[in-house]
Amino acid sequence: MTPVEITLDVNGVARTCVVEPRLTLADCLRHELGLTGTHLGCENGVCGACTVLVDGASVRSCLMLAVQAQSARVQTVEGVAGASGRLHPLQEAFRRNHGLQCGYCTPGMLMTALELLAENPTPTEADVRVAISGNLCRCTGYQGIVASILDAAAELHEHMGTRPWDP
Amino acid sequence: MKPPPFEYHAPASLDEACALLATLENAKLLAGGQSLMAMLNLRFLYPDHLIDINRIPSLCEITVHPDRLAIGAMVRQRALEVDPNVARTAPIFGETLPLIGHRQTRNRGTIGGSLCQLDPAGELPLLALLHDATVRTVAAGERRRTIPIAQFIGGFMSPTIEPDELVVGVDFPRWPDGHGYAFREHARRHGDFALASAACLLSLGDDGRIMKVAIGVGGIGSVPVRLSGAEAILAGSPGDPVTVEQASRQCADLEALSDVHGHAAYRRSVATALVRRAIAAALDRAAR
Amino acid sequence: MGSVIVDDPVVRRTGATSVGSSILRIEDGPLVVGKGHFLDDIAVPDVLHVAVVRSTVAHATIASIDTSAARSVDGVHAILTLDDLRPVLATPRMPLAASPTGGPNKHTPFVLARDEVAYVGEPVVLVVARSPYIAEDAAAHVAIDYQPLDVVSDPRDGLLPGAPMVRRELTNNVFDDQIVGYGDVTAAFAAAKHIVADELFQHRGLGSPIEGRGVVAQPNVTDGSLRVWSSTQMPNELFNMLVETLGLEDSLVRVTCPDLGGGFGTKYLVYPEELAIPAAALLLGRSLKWVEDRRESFVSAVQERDQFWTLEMAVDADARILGIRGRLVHDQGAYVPRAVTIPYNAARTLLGPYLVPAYELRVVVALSNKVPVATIRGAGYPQGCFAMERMLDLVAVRLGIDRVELRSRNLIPASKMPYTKPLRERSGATIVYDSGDYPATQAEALETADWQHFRARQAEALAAGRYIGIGIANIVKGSGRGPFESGTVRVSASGQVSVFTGAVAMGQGLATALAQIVSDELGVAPDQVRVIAGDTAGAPLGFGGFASRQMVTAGSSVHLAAKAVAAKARRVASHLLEVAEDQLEFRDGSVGVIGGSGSVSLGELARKLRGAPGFAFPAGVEPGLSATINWLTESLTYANAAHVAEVEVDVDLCQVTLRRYVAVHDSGKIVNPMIAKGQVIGGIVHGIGNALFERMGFDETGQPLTTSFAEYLLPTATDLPLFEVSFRESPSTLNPIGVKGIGENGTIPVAAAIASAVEDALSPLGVRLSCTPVTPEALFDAIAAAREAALRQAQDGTHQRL
Amino acid sequence: MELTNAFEVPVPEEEAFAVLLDVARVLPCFPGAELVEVLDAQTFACKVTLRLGPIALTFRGNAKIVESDPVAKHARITLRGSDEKGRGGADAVVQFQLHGAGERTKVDLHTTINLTGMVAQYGRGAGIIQGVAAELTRQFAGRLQDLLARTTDGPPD
Repeated sequence: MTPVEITLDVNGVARTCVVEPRLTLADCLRHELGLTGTHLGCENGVCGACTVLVDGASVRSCLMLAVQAQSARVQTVEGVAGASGRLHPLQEAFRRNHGLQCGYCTPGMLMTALELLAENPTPTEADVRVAISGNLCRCTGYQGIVASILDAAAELHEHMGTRPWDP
Repeated sequence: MKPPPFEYHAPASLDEACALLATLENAKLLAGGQSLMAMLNLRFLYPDHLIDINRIPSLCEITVHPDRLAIGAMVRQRALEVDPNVARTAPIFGETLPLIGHRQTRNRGTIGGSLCQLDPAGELPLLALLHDATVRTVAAGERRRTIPIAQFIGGFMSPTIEPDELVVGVDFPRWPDGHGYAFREHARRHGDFALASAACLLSLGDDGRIMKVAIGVGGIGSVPVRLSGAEAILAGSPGDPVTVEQASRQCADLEALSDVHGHAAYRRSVATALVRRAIAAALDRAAR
Repeated sequence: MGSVIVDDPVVRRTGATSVGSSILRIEDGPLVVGKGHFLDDIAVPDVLHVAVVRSTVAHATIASIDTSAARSVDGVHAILTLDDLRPVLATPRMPLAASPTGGPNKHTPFVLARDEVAYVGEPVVLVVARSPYIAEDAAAHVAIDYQPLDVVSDPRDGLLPGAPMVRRELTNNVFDDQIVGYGDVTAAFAAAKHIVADELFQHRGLGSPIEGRGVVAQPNVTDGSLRVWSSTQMPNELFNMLVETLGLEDSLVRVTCPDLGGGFGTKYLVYPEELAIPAAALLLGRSLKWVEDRRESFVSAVQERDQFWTLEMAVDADARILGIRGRLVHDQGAYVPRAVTIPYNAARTLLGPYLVPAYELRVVVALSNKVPVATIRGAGYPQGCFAMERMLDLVAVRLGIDRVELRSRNLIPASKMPYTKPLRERSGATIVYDSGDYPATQAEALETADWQHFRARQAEALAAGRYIGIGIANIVKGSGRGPFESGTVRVSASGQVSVFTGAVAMGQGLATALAQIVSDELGVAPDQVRVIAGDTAGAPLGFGGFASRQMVTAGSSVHLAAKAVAAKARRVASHLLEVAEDQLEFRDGSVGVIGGSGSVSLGELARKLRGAPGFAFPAGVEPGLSATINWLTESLTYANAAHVAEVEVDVDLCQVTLRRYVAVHDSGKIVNPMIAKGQVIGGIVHGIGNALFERMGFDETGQPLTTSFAEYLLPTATDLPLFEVSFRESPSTLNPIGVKGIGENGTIPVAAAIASAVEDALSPLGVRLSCTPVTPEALFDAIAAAREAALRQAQDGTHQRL
Repeated sequence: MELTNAFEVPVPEEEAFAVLLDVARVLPCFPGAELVEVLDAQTFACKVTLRLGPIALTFRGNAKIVESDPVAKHARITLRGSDEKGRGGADAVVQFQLHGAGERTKVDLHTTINLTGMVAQYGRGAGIIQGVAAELTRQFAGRLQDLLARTTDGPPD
């Protein structure tokens, strides 16, 4: 079980760390790279709280080994707002529509919604519900989350004409 | 729920992977990881070696041939879901793929991994059985095999491949353009493992009668099965409701297991309804 | 469709004062950028990680524990059993929680099991190692030699003569057996025109917050103090238990709640791990961290499991309730960690908003070799509601009366409020429904759901071979469980206004609501108020978050504390500005002359009230600009609600689809409508889990069968309709801010409303539903039974209606 | 799990009963079972390896003859073992009841198997475990029948 040095781009910053091969990507982000925004809710690929983007695709980071992310482009919730700290429309919409209560599932929801809106700028309510059907939430009953994503879609779509959101 | 220790290998070529498989004891292949990583985290599995085949480029192609659709073992389920060639030549994929797990699992899950896991409720093993697909494997020393899917399915989650054999692709024989197709599944929630699933492919003759038909049922027994009795009843018939009903009743004597989500009688009843609906939908599409 | 959700009038309501307005939450800032501070995010230096070795057998004696193999794993620091912990433990057994008597007794759990295990998942050994991975590796090598004993899996089997004991120390598997009731039941049933009887099975499962439990314990070896973080709803109770079982002085212990990833009752109990890990930290002199994984949660976090009801209801010729009697067997599990409340809550609240002249329910609390049972969101109320509403539907079907008409005849009319129920609260106070209009709440729900035109829609669907149905349920919910929740408001010299409370934030927007209350009193913007909840350093006295109590108790205390601070600030400012108190107003963090420019900042007042050597204090003024109030209450204040559910049933697949869901809630004065609506919808979806999906399965040997989120099913976004929620406001007459609780209210009526709707959809088949959850298999069996009954009836030619 | 099997052998009940108590020869009839060591006349250390799909389990533990009544021709053997990787345990009780009729004997086999720990929490796979257990006891009964039948034709092949 010889440790391996890996280098990966996390939220636009090249990060290097030495990991055991069995270390999951989720645990690497949380405990090696100090990005505790990604959360663990089940560790067997069902709850979606650990969802991050790897090379633009949403994945359950508890079902990936950190060594598998070698030279990949990883985006976590800490990388959604702009470097200036300016919130992404999704983050503002979640606050505006009470899209979170305890906030534990929120990072996973945000990353899943980012992938959805990147591919489908004008989703229907049903599209949104299917997209987040792999993310469990026990507090909100999902209605606030669906409203937030639809609100953010409208917001982004409105500005798409003038200038796409830049951080 | 953290994975147990193992030696990690990431071969860059097929030969390197086969060499590792031939020499390492108690080794497991890591493809999409959506089933394997879960079993590692749950500590159901204790492999001594993990061979990660995600960096082997040659296993990711989708090629359309006149008689078949050749799909590399490492093709991600999401790629299958959106590939225009697949949609054109085998439209049943488009109806089936969105039912597999969730977007996050389909982004990583592969067709080869799904076939080797051979989950009783797995949608892709049922689709392969429906098409009489063939599985291509390689092993060290240039050993190559093509295994008919019926023979590939050994038993509960047990494909009949040797420990040193690596699945490299699956060939789905093509059905004539305009064929009828349908995949129907019942799961407790969207994306859950199916309590029962039914799939149907059929093509009509010039007389409007059913010339060729394939029906499969999954999720209720230990392995997916072909409903050959129902196929015989439908073949040559116009697909009238009485015949369709008689065909769907063939589910009554299928092997069905009981667990916390449903007992055998309930599962057979659901399978019967799904077969009826799948045949009707396939007929409707074929007629159009 | 999207716009309907976004521009919801309730969510957008803003009023003159902060209280009553849907201001945006001050908690959200860090949470939407991944800067939350949850238990596992806590990093203390040189921390070691703990894995807990748990019993794999439901009942056995422990012959031996061999830790040699585990100790040899590289990276293991220590392996501890109860014997190892005894030097730092005053008692091997945990004190009884939530009870005036307190102290360990022969029903409370052990800190770690030593001689006998009584449920699968009971903690036995702690493995301490460099990483969670290594701790788990070593845990698999701890060899425990279990000698199996007979198991009681179904609690009813434990009541049979000659049944094996759940624990060897017991002589009886019945923990408690008492009657709840009043009035002359025998006379009521003698006078009855109709009597209906039924047997009901109810199961509620787990709280399943997406963040499990966890503890970090940091001992200070120099001064002997101990800092503990725990993902708990009860910091003060954990503090009290740590002091008692570790024999530490109050001043040496501090318990802090980090951000909680949900509670739902799962974290309402102090667990063995929350004492064992701090004890191990003291013993080893090392900081320890334990983070529960999901499988552990299914075999050790509390569950609110099975109840077996047999009920009879007597009605007169006009279908008015004369009396209810029956028996309830409640599964308590292997131990009794807290005073038992669920079955008694269920027994009392079965009466709901209805007139019930005579009532007698025998409550039997039965032990079993399973995880201990304690309250989950709703705490017995959903079961009481389900029992009553199902019996009312049985009467309606048997007598051919419309279900709404039957309820309207038996609802407590507004004219009789406040209404006294001749039953006693836990505190001894009699139950008084202080305010609310139950018929009007029901009427509003029926109106919104368009109940009256449903029959036409139903007939049209049935003609097309589709089965749709509608159902209703009414509830009353006691809220604001006393005796108090602490509330301190303090202004520092910088002008920062801080609130300290024993209440706990777990996603319900507690900080925002308390900040709104303080804002209206001190003229400071809510997002300028800092709320420190659930830290015993800030609130040495207090209870925590449960039973929909915090707005009533913490809200009242913080309201009164803020008023006291305002009064002091006004008096000192009047002294400084030499202006009469009634000429002053609070604005932008200062006290200023109304219509004038003179003002003094709250910070300046706080600095003045610190005092300066030699300078006199204004007459009759105490030092410091702060106030601590523990507003006391003995009785509950009663909220109410009416829910209407519309469903479609696919009879081939036995699949229930929710088409519409209407909920009308009266929780008195609403502090933040947006947050209140979120609580109701979240509660409803938890109820939908109990109604259709969630089942914690065990086999006959007490082995758990559903130990992952793939087997234990929580509702997901695609299983749900759009929820139509509206509020009525009958202010509470029992507290200074007129509020009532809401956290659990959404959950309570759901199983009853959905069962009623599914039964209505299947009325052509004559199906009777008496169980939760209504799983596909339960529906399949119910439909098969109804078809058989219909066949039998047809065969022997008896067609007359009962 | 309760499993019952029955079969007949062309052997008088005295002889059949003697063979059934010879755990060293009976144990290997259970697929994947191996005798490790004879601890005493009643107790036998053994190892059982079986596959549940992709998962190979190895139970180590003891088989014990807890009851043998030569008159009533009834015997009870308990097996208790746990998986070497800590994935769970298995407790089994195998009861034989013989009904002799001259040269032929009917053997009633009643097996109860209880699983503990992770193996028991296979949830969706519970149906599979019952299926595997039923299949294994069917093969066990079959091989027992061959073993008993063979004793009359001289040494086993």
